[in-house]
Amino acid sequence: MTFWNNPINFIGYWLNGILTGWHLPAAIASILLYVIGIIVLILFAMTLDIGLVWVERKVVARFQDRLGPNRIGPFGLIQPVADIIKMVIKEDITPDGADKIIYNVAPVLAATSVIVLWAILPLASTIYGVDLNVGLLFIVAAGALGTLAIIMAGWSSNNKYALLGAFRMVSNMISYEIPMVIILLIPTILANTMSVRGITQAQSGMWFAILSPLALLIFLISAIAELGRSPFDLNEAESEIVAGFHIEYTGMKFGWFYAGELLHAFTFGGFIAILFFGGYGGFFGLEKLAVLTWLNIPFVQALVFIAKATFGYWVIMWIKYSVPRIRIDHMLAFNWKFLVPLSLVVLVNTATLNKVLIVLPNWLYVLGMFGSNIVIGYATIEILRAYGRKQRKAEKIPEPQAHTQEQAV
Amino acid sequence: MSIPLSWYLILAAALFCIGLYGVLSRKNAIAILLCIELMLNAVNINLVAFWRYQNAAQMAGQAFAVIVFAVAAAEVAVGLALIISVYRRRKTVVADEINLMKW
Amino acid sequence: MTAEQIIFLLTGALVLVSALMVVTVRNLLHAALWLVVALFGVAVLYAILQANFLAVVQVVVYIGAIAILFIFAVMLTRREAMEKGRQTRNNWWIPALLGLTILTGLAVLILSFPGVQRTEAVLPAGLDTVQALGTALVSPDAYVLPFEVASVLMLAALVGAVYIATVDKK
Amino acid sequence: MQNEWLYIGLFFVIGIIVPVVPLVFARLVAPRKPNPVKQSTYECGIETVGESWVQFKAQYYVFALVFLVFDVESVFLFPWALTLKQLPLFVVLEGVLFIGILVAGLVYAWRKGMLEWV
Repeated sequence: MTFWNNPINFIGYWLNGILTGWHLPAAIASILLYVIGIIVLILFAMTLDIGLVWVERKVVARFQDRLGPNRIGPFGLIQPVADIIKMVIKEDITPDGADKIIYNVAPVLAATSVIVLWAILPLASTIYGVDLNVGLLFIVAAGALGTLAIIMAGWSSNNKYALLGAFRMVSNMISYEIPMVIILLIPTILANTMSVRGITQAQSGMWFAILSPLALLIFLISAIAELGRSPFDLNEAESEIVAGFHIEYTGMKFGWFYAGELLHAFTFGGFIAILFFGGYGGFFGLEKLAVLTWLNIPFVQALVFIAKATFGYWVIMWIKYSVPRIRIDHMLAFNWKFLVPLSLVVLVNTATLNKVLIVLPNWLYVLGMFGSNIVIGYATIEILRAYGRKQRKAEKIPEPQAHTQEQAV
Repeated sequence: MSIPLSWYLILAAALFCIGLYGVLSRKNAIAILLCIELMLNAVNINLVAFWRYQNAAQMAGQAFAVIVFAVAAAEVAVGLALIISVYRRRKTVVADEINLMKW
Repeated sequence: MTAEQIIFLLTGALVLVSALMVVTVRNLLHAALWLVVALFGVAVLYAILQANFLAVVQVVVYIGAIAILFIFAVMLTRREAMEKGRQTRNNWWIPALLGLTILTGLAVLILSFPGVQRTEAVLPAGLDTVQALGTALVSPDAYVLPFEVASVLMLAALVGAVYIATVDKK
Repeated sequence: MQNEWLYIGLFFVIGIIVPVVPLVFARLVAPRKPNPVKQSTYECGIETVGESWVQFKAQYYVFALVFLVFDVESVFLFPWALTLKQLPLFVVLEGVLFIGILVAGLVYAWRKGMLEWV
């Protein structure tokens, strides 16, 4: 074992040697090692979070044809630090009639529910917190704590807008949790495990994004809704209820809601990478070639993972800044009447075909899985099209015409 | 591996009795449902503890606990729907005031 | 006393204290949140018992769904006046006495039961408890019938609850 | 106890401490000059009328109800999904039956108009 192929255990053994050299009992030494590892991991996540503030502001500026932060430091890189200093030294206002304990617990719980996700996030084959055999449900469980934090914040602020925002946000989050949980079953079936690391390893030959592209699409949509980002951001709809559940929060308490949301978005980018794009691995067997064995070095894997997660995060940002907000009735109808039935169809399809086609040669299996998803997707679009036609006929709206060249001119 | 089984059983019994006290003493119908959840959880602790201390390869205890989850969810869904329905008509959720069928 | 026992005692105390808060606090929303704490403590107990699946399902189902439903119901039926007065019946001491009696009786029974000194069974190495649970739930000679009946039960609950809500709308 | 849950527990505790530290620090350095106007409820500058307790649509509750049923059922499918590889095709049919019953509930709620936001 060298530093390069197993850095965590290498450092762990080294530190363990030092600690036991001080005549600490073995149990206390190992707990101390856990604590050190956790603190390093969380501080890494927090540093990343600070970076994300800059990335988010810079990217939204580019989407809106602005420059974004550019005064403090080169390219405005020091801006997030200035933001944090500002938030820490701001006066912390607690509104009258607020339920003080719940009001103060809510932002901490919101941040914690995101931070704990990093416990199961595998950064590389040998760099991960813990390999839980119920990892996927752990993601959902952490999301449940986040929902609770939002309802606590909305209720305790003693503000109509906050309560309304919390109600909207919670009904949004719980509705979209259903397609998400159903879609999480698909990597479970394909990899035959719920462990996040096992799912990554199962994709070393073939990404699940290819075996089930529809699942990826549904997961992306429900992840965005779960994050409460635009187009599903009616929980904070500035034009209607000002900022939703965190309207009364100031200073660092608001900061934790904001930082939690950014880190949550990035973490979900990471989970999209893990569940559908092979996480730190998934090189289609290329890493076995002699010239490419460096892909197995943990630090390279971690970089690959961060790159994939950043791509997922970028897609989420891209959608956030390009699509307008959806009305709540449309949003709920879209979920219950479209996403839930579709995800159930995809689930049944995957469960059956995975059992039937597994006897075939590998390329036929992949082709069958991919093809069935395409067929389902096409059928869905056709059904929607027929339904739209029927609706237009009922309401006597003319059929939309494709613009020809002459009309455009 | 050093927690005696009795600790779990005593804890579950205490939780059950607290829930029982709540069910019998609270006025609000929603609070009564909350206390029923406590009692169901006490049962589940017992089931899982027996699973762990009997024969861990035999999943009976966990399977029972899963069924209890389903029962708890069904009970909450119907119970709260009834309470809200009653509240809309009679503007009360106090169990003593819902006495239409009392004689 | 081992570390495990200390963790168990702390969790047990947390569960019991928050359960007592559930049955005694006046504000119903606080009661619901204390219930969340108690349920989280129970999830920790499941984790100590190595029932991984149940530990996360406890959080997902109880905290993520049932507690949210309770909080919604509390918010829909709340009236200021209801939280002013006593939240318990006048003869609250009868249930308290009953509870204490039952607890004493159960404790005596439990401590006289010969099996309580049993130590934890060994988990067979390499046994994935979630997979084993799945096999138990779908094998025809195990619990496939309860599994399917549970789904019918949920269907009945959904239909019943939806029916109550729709009848009310008219 | 397994080490993995010990790790998660420690992670949870430290995950609580990390957000608390800046809040405590902010409490020490930030000014505290409360006054009634500053602490009043913010509603875009308009005086607050009545308590924050406005009547909510019961529809929020109905969606939570449908969610509860679906959440419990879909969580139960996870153990089933883990057995597909080892057990015969028959098991897939059991799961499909389970999902079919779930869909019946969805169809009922749909037909009853409970999925409409009115």
